[in-house]
Amino acid sequence: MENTKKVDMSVEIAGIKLKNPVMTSSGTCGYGRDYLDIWSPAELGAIMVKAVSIEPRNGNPPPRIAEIPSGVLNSIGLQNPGVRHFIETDLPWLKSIGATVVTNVVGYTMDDYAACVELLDETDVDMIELNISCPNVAGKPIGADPEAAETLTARIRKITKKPIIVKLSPNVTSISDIALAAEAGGADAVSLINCPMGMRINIQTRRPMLANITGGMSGPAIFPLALRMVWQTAKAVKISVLGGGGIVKWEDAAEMMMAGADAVFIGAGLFYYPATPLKVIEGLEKYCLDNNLSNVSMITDSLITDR
Amino acid sequence: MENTKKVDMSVEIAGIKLKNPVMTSSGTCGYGRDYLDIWSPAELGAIMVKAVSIEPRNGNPPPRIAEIPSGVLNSIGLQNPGVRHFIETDLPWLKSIGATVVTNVVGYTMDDYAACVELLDETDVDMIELNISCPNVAGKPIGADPEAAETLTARIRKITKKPIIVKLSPNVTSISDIALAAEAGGADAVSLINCPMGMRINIQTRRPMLANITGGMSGPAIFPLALRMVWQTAKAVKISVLGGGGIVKWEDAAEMMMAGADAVFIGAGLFYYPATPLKVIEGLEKYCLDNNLSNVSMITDSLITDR
Amino acid sequence: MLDKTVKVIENRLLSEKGKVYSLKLNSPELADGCLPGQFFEIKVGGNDSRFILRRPFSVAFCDDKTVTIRYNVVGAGTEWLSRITPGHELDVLGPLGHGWPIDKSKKTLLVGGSTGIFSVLGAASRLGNMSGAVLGFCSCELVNSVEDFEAFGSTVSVITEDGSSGRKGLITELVKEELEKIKYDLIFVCGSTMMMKNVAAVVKPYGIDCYVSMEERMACGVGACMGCVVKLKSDNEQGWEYKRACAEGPVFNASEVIW
Amino acid sequence: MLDKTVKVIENRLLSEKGKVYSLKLNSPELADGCLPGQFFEIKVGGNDSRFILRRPFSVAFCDDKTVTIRYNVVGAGTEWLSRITPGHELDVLGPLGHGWPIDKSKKTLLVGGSTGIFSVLGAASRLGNMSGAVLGFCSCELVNSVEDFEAFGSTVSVITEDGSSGRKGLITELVKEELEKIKYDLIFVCGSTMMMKNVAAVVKPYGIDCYVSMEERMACGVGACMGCVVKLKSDNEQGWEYKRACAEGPVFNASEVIW
Ligand SMILES: Cc1cc2nc3c(=O)[nH]c(=O)nc-3n(C[C@H](O)[C@H](O)[C@H](O)COP(=O)(O)OP(=O)(O)OC[C@H]3O[C@@H](n4cnc5c(N)ncnc54)[C@H](O)[C@@H]3O)c2cc1C
Ligand SMILES: Cc1cc2nc3c(=O)[nH]c(=O)nc-3n(C[C@H](O)[C@H](O)[C@H](O)COP(=O)(O)OP(=O)(O)OC[C@H]3O[C@@H](n4cnc5c(N)ncnc54)[C@H](O)[C@@H]3O)c2cc1C
Ligand SMILES: Cc1cc2nc3c(=O)[nH]c(=O)nc-3n(C[C@H](O)[C@H](O)[C@H](O)COP(=O)(O)O)c2cc1C
Ligand SMILES: Cc1cc2nc3c(=O)[nH]c(=O)nc-3n(C[C@H](O)[C@H](O)[C@H](O)COP(=O)(O)O)c2cc1C
Ligand code: FES
Ligand code: FES
Repeated sequence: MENTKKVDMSVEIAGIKLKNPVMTSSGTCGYGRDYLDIWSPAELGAIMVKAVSIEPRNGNPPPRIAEIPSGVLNSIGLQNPGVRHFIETDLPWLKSIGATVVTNVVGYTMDDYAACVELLDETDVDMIELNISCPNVAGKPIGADPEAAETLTARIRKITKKPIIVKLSPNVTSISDIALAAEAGGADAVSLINCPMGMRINIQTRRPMLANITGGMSGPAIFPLALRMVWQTAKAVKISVLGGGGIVKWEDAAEMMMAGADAVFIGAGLFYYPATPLKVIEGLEKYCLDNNLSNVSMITDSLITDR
Repeated sequence: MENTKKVDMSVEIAGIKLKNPVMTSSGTCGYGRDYLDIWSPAELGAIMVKAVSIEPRNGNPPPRIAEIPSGVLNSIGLQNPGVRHFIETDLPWLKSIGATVVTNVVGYTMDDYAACVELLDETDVDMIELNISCPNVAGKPIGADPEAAETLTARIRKITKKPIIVKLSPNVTSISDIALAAEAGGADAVSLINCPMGMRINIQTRRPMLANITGGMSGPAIFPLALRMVWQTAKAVKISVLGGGGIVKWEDAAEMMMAGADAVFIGAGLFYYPATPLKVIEGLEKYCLDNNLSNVSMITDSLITDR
Repeated sequence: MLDKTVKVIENRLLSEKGKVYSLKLNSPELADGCLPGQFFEIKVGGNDSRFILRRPFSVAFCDDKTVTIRYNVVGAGTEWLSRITPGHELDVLGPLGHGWPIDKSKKTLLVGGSTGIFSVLGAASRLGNMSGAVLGFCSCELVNSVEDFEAFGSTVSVITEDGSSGRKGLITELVKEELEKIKYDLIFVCGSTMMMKNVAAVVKPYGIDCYVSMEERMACGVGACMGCVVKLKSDNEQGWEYKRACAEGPVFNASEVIW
Repeated sequence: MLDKTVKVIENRLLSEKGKVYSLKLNSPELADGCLPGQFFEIKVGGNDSRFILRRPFSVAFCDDKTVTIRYNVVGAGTEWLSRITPGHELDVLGPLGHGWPIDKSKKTLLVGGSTGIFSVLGAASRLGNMSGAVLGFCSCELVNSVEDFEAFGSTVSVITEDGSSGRKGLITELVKEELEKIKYDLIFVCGSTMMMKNVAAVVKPYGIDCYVSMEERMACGVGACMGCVVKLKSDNEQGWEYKRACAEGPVFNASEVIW
């Protein structure tokens, strides 16, 4: 339609307009200050900050990081200074520099989640992401149980009018079932995938490489798994889908959007090249120009499956 | 105990003595003839042949193979010439050269599995491996449903006295629950993991790289996932555990055994280096020598988890 | 079939823009009994690479001691290969598959499209002046190996889609003209599936035996994984079956292929 | 902190058996303001590599235009690095973390074990004759960089666990003797966690300020991932907290560390 050769890079997620479809994922970009020399959170579609909980958490003992083929294994254990600290220090700063902020929330119990969101509801945070993948919540993780996922989402829905994103765990038989449950509970979007659980052993010491024994996999190794899950989920739900897992270059982001993601998030890609989000934004823009797409969102769901 | 510096490389799985703990995995080594210039099935602990079904199967349309970071994506779709053909041609040959043979069996229905096993029961095949990961069996795969897994195993248990191995799918919330169900149904061993489901898109054509859209991931990318699942499963069950997924070198096999595998299987590692199984056997033997282990099975479960 | 670590003697750029390289490997063992139309699986990427799959390449030609393959840089694996310098070693599995049904008494038309020319170059190396070659490329920068066909005794015509070298047009036209001009007994075709399908259709009315080399995506390359199948006519109930390009092929009689 | 693609000027083997290399990088920008005890995250493996994590290395020393790091080959990443030749480029992120609290008016004892010597070498490069160095190695083949400490003005004692070079024994003995001999105002220690713990214990009775550099496993290297934490005393309720080696460290006051 347009005659100018400009690409509209903005996308709309749950009624919120993002500058572009590229976010940095929770737990890999802190609270936005650590990569300032390379990029500002204001340049991103949104920053998904490290999980916050109602009380500060110590996290797991070190070592917390191990290498895996084409990826990283981590067991941070959700160390964070607590939601109040975030609201007092990081959030005002992030908003002051013009960032769109997604706050990742965890709890041991549903009450924990609720308490956190009550506090966040009174702030100018843009979206709330419920991290239901944490495996430590009352035995079976909420993220593996559609009923629990729906119950939690519905409860949070009553507390806040802010957009709710439910972050899905890949460690399930059917991720789209959990996505549908989140949708039924009133979520505005789902984000996926969180880390598949993995393990490594040091054969010299015969001990696990992580003090916590198992940890979450991230990086290119999980990309095909994430892509499949995003595709299945995008087909199943009507709400927005934020896709990530193993994205390290713009081509990966394009695949993720073609599979149905409305926006993408980058985690381990930051460890590889801190400037990855900027390169991905640039690459997607160029792809649109080369393919005469006026809006980046036209990539979403453009997969052709009939042969 | 022994004074000689020889390592006993044999292991016992479900009452069957294997020459060594290294097998080649179903679907990656055909029916044993294709790598003859490099290794003979008789050199292996056992050969796990390509799945057979009661009737021949065409499998999926090509392309069936795509590359993923540190791995391979495949959608063969269980093409095979049928169990009768196997019994008439390949099995007698395999036995004649002295191979220990594990026959991987698939079906669309439980009746299919039963029909196959009835025929195999009358042969001198060494073990039967029930591939319950196939996602096409009546909607929900048997491998994702503990009840169905137990029912199938119990039914097959009645048909044959041969050792039954149940091959587990990683595309589940709790793989150890399925393993426990197989054990309850009377399985002698579980083997894991089959391929996690993944996907790739060619962004030039905007089409899936596989005609079947999704496919199974294999190779080093899935190793940490497989290791975690083998560890969880070995802790849960009393029966033998055959561990594989992403093994490409002896160190990987050692990790897998430390995590609890009684024997290991190698799939995509054959594509990388066809001689991988021989190198793994050699490497494990050297590890035992270096660490004064008289029997290779002493590696199994030797992980130290207390700090 | 052997899996050998062999020394690179030469890895020479043939065509700047097209990024076509000629790779000469020192290995009497691999050269021994290796036939035109067969291929090798070469391990790409160093020890630390993310590549698990080897890359298949046709035998371009060989002598007693060396095997030469030629390749276009099209992706990360061939890009890596192009950076290998003489003296370094590569892991090479082969020779694999069944090659062209070469008959030195038969006048043979070789039809090659882009990287498909390397497989028919192998046939040219054995046929002396009994072959004619029709080579198609997208544009002139990609044109390569013509001298080699000629040196083996083949008469060559080149066509490019954009007319930047040789004739402009599609390879099927040139094949037709060639068949009208000279009486061929046999035809070997290697190129994209679409090209081979079209050439086979053009050739059919002439009733000449036509063989095609199906370069499917491969995993094992040895027949073990069923990854590389081609749909072929069969006398089974359904009338067709999937056969392995790496084992029963890559060369098939065009009349058997269900395109 | 910058992420730069920089040229390798030199990648020299210092000690054959120990596989210790000295890597000199051409980058005025990275050299600018880079302090001893800080570190860089270097991308290892080519474009096709399976490595996603960068590798952290201490600044050994630098001048206006170049940064030198030194490293032991201990695994696949450093093995790859050792094969890089001058003229090639590396992706280098840094300088990162907080370095040694250098005070040129204070007589400083530098204690280094194996690869830990590189971090204290950085301190030596700034302290002139105000430093003494005690370096521990497993055995003689690993001994390296002694001349460099001396060139910077440091007096060096070496101890090896097997006595194959310098004294035989553990580094703690030598530290104790050194402290009895000379009055030091400050102590910097870098080595394995166990070594640093033991040295800190030996040093404690002397009441001298002791700093240690905690080389934890890292992912981001910039403070974003919480991957590299160290357990430190704190005035919070529980009396301790995990702090990031890459951001608050890697140098910490030994008295704060909970070993
Ligand atoms: C039997 C056989 C013989 C071959 N002989 C030659 C040869 O002599 N010279 C030569 O240059 N190439 C040949 N090829 C193709 C060659 O194997 C691929 O170009 C190569 O594997 C690409 O590797 P890559 O990592 O550079 O590209 P990738 O990143 O893997 O792929 C880049 C592009 O190449 C395409 N491609 C990859 N593999 C194949 C394939 N098997 N067939 C067709 N397209 C493919 C992909 O679809 C993609 O568009 C042959 C293939 C087969 C199966
Ligand atoms: C802040 C910091 C500064 C460092 N400075 C130097 C230096 O100046 N020179 C130098 O040679 N090394 C230094 N190291 C250690 C160096 O980072 C590792 O040796 C390197 O990452 C190993 O990479 P690799 O791929 O070769 O080995 P890998 O295959 O990753 O590991 C091989 C072995 O090295 C050990 N290892 C890996 N990473 C670390 C680590 N971070 N700390 C301790 N052990 C590790 C592993 O446990 C394993 O046993 C430093 C580490 C940190 C955190
Ligand atoms: C070090 C690290 C910490 C993480 N912490 C969180 C977290 O606090 N909350 C969360 O929802 N996901 C967390 N994740 C998961 C990531 O947000 C992301 O979903 C996952 O890593 C897959 O994406 P990637 O492959 O791009 O990293 C963490 C991942 C890593 C690597
Ligand atoms: C090409 C291919 C075909 C396979 N076919 C089968 C099969 O027929 N039956 C089965 O149980 N598993 C099959 N598998 C799964 C493997 O046996 C193995 O469980 C899996 O690939 C993980 O191991 P790997 O990473 O070592 O390959 C197949 C895998 C591949 C790559
Ligand atoms: S590539 Fe494995 S059968 Fe052909
Ligand atoms: S390595 Fe990421 S916080 Fe230190």
